Amino acid sequence: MSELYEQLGLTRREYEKICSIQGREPTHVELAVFSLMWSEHCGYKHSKPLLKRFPTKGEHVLQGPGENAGIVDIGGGLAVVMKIESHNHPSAVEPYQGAATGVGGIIRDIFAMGARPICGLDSLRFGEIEPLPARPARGAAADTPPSEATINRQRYLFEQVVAGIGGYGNCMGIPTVAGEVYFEDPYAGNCLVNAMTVGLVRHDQIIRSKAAGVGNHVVLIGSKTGRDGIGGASVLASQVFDETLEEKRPSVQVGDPFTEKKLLEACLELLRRGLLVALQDLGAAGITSSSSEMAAKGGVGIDLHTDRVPLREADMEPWEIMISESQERMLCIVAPENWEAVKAVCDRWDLDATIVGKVTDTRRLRVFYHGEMVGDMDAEALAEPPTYEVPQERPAHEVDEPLDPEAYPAPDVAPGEILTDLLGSPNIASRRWIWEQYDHQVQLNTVIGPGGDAALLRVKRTGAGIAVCTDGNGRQTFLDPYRGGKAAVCEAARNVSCVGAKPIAITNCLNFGNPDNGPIAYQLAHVIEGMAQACEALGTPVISGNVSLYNESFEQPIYPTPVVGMLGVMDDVSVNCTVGFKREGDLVYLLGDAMPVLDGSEYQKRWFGGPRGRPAGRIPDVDLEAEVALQSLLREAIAARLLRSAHDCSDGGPAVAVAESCLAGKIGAVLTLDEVPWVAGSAGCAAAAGAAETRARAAGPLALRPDLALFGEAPTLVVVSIAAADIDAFEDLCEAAGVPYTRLGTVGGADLVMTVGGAGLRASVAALDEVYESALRRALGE
Amino acid sequence: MYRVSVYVTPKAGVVDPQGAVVERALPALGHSGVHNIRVGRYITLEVEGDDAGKVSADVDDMCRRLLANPIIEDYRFDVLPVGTAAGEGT
Amino acid sequence: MYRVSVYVTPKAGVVDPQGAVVERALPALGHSGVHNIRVGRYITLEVEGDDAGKVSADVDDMCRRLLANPIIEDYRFDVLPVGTAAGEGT
Amino acid sequence: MRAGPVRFGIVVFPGSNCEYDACHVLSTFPEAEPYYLWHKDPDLRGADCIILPGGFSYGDYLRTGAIARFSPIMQEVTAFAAGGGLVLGICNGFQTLTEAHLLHGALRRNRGLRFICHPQYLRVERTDTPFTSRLRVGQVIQIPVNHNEGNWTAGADRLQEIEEQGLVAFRYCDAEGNVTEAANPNGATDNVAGILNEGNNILGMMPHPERVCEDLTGGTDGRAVFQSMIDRVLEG
Ligand SMILES: Nc1ncnc2c1ncn2[C@@H]1O[C@H](COP(=O)(O)OP(=O)(O)O)[C@@H](O)[C@H]1O
Ligand SMILES: [Mg+2]
Repeated sequence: MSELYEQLGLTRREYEKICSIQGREPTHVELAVFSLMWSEHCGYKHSKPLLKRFPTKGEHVLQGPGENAGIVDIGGGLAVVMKIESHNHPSAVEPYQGAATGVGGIIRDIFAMGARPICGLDSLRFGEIEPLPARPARGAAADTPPSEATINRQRYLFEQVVAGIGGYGNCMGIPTVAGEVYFEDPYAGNCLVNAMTVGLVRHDQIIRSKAAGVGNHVVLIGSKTGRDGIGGASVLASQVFDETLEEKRPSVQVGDPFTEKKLLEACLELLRRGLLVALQDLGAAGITSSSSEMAAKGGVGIDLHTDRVPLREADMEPWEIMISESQERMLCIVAPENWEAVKAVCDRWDLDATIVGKVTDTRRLRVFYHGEMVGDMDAEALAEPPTYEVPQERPAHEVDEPLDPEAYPAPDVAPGEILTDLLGSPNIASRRWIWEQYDHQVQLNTVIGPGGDAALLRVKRTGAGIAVCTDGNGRQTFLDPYRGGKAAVCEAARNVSCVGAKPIAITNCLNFGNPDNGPIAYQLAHVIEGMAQACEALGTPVISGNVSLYNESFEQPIYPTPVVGMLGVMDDVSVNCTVGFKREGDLVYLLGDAMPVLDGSEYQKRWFGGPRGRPAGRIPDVDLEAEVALQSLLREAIAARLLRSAHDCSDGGPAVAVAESCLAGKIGAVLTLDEVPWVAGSAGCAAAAGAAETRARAAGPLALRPDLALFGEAPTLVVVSIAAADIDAFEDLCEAAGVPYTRLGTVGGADLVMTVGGAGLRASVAALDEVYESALRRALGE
Repeated sequence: MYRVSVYVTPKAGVVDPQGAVVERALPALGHSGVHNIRVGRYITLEVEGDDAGKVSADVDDMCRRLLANPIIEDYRFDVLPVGTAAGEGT
Repeated sequence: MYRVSVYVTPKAGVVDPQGAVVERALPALGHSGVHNIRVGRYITLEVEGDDAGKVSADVDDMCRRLLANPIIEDYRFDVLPVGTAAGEGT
Repeated sequence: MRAGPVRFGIVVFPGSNCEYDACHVLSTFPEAEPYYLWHKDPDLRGADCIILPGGFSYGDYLRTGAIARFSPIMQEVTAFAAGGGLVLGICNGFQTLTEAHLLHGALRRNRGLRFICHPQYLRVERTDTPFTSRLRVGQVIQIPVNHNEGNWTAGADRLQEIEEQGLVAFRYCDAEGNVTEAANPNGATDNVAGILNEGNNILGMMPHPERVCEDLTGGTDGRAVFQSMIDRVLEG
């Protein structure tokens, strides 16, 4: 046994603790159960102390972290339920099924709260799917390009993951309405697949996972149990069953969205009819984690009879049954008098429903097999693994100073060429290839679908709007985790504000490398600090989330990648705003004056980052005050119907933002950036102390190098357009809000014309469209 | 030239939702007593060449990389010189 | 009990989109000279009973009505008493 | 002219997922009264029209629509159609109708082997039917497609006869109404997007008219289909 615990990922001290909790050596079942419940995945050993930093309360919050998903009130007796979750490792092994079962898992978390899922989002990261253009690198000369095999593998992963997400979501009748994807070298050995689901529930239909009522039945509904994905315990399997390894090997999870759709409908029907005391999905560690959590939350015990669990493979041992991760199963607590009715509903939906245990007053999870007790554990102890605080160490690559532009002279090409290059970058190009594989319309709530800054859904009953998006830029976070974490929250909120909604809460997925390493521990802590500060400033508490650690391949850890899922609401969904320029003669403005920089930008990556596209420098810090002011202004202006379009400047800088508004509107514009009174962010004056100085005008108009003004990146910049007749009203609003604004020019014509500092570009919108729309296909070799 | 038949099946132990649904549907069609339905793929192809060994090696490569997903599926195949009617596929 | 293997194939003359895509993908994997790829289904099942004739008739009915679509697909099947290892499937 | 609401029975199979949409949209027509029919129901409860909605009945496993077709309610639908009742199959409903041999042909995987969800132009081929009377011949309408298996083929059925009898109701086309290969999203033979039975009382179509019945969510071109059905029932 003493070797087994190590192979199960437990330390000697943890094992001793288990022995002392049990008062003896644990049984086989107990060791399997403890090892999983105390794993990083279920137990959050490294992240729990850090997550406490997140603000989790707010006037709208009905349920913060700690449940299957978080809940916020949106008025009218309705609430939104949401959560995001990673399925990175399964997707790296089997991308279609890994992604599909990731979607299936997060959907179950949503209807486990009683909500009907109304949309899904997906946030993806892969390695490069095409070689980066060969250009002289700065500071990364030693790099070799990724191999052809690596690139082909990334294409395969990407195509299969997209197909898997669509395959599951489409079948469920849940529209996938937004998401994001980045292709960066450090994800080549460890792709990220984060799936988010948003649900809608009436307050009086909300259910939780807290078990109650001694004597109540514990009922398992859904698929039969097999040896699926017996994750951390696969070692256990090999240990115990050497001779028959082949047959007993845990198998890769395969999604069955059809069964999940029936499960969804059946659970919602059971809840509508008030037949359940508590409900919980089976996710990681299967019946083990769901039953022990239900018991711990309710301060009760649960007796489980593993021999009653319907099996797909006849000869499963109790410990295998306890930790199987077979998909499409739910656990619920049912009062005996309701059992017949529950059974009838499940029969009607052709679903197995089986009484597998009962609620007791023991506060213990007791496991039985044909009447014999094979495990007996304190439910709370299972839910409370030891936690760790790893000494943090600042990563060696971090620098205090931004890049010196002198060392990165503008390439000797016309700006138009850079624009074309950026629009054709897999990180910027149109995502149509992806979202046309997703049903993004079913349920008929999609007012703004994929392709905008945020998706916007209507609430049929109230006419309100729900805006959602995900954001997280690993490159930026790598350069500065604190600023990157902050920027991720701000960008997500900005996107939601750009459609006219008020950000009210976030969910998040923290994707990091091995937390036992000091630099990773540092990044984790600093990202959380940055996110927390942004959440506080924006009034968006964290209501749920997920942490995925150990995302490393042999060569390197991934970029530290927080993914923020933002929720915004608006009273009248019909008063919204989209990305595209609308009409000839409309006036284009830039809101905000933060100076775009090379550091961490897509421009830097592609033109100076070498064959691996390495980021360099230090990203600017978000000025939270300016951010809040800008976002309020956006919402006010949209509500007053003053904006014809709004689009935030992110990857590719102001020029790409403007180009995207042209592309979305199929119309050109004639603009100049010469009048923008750029202000250096704090990155530009790292030495400067005090907010006043930071905001001080460090450079007058024209001081910025043209290529940086066009393609540099900075937070808190938004391109909007208005009707010419609204000039005064709009500018008054900006003045009142204290938001810097600059008129850039006019919408119209077939070309995008931009000038800055004597340089400039002219490109036909049709030609840009061709590049933008074909880039992903081209990168995939289609 | 060779005529090749490839049989791709879900690996033992891997969930086969299709098989499960078909199994559930059969009683309504009046067929009871049917179990263990697994739905896989049956792929036929013709391969140029005159070296059965090389064709087998090629087909094996195709199966591994394209026709089957070895992580969740098993495969096997027959290679028959064209012209031989006997045993085709079965 | 009998073990049954059903082979469903796209009818001759009906375009097979899956086969076409596979055929186009193969050269990039270094496989040339492969033609006429048709992707069908391979279904295995176990049927209770001790009368091979009746089992065959039953399976034929399942195929006609459910397992294959006669408008675009052909089918054939083998029925083997369980216990016979030889020829299973092929 | 008949009085009273037009009753639309919307069949729910396990795995259907556009039944709520059909119901929601029909409730925006003052003359319509939508309600759900469960696949195990023994009767149609006085339906004037039947809708087989989109979705993934039985997960689309084996073949789309292959299992749904054996649901008890399909016997009722078949009898209803034989008596001239109006049946509209949308997407998965279309697939089910072909599997049930109530419409010609079969629907295979899309040519590109990918799921597709996008706006699609259709050319109206027939207007002398209960489903298209509100449209003009040659009119171009925009209705989204959303499917993985929409690649219609006449199969062993005779394509020529189908065309000669004019059973094609809609074809995929470009914005100008040209029926071209480039405008064909899935490889369907003759760009067929929707077909009728010989009695003109059953229509199957891959595009989703219920998705374009409100301006807020993408357009109103789909309303003509439902309005035509309502007209027909009311005019008797
Ligand atoms: N990054 C995070 N931010 C906020 N809450 C988190 C975060 N990570 C995990 N949580 C919360 O911790 C709990 C356990 O998460 P998880 O194990 O992913 O849930 P489940 O068991 O439902 O899959 C959930 O309530 C989740 O919302
Ligand atoms: Mg859960």
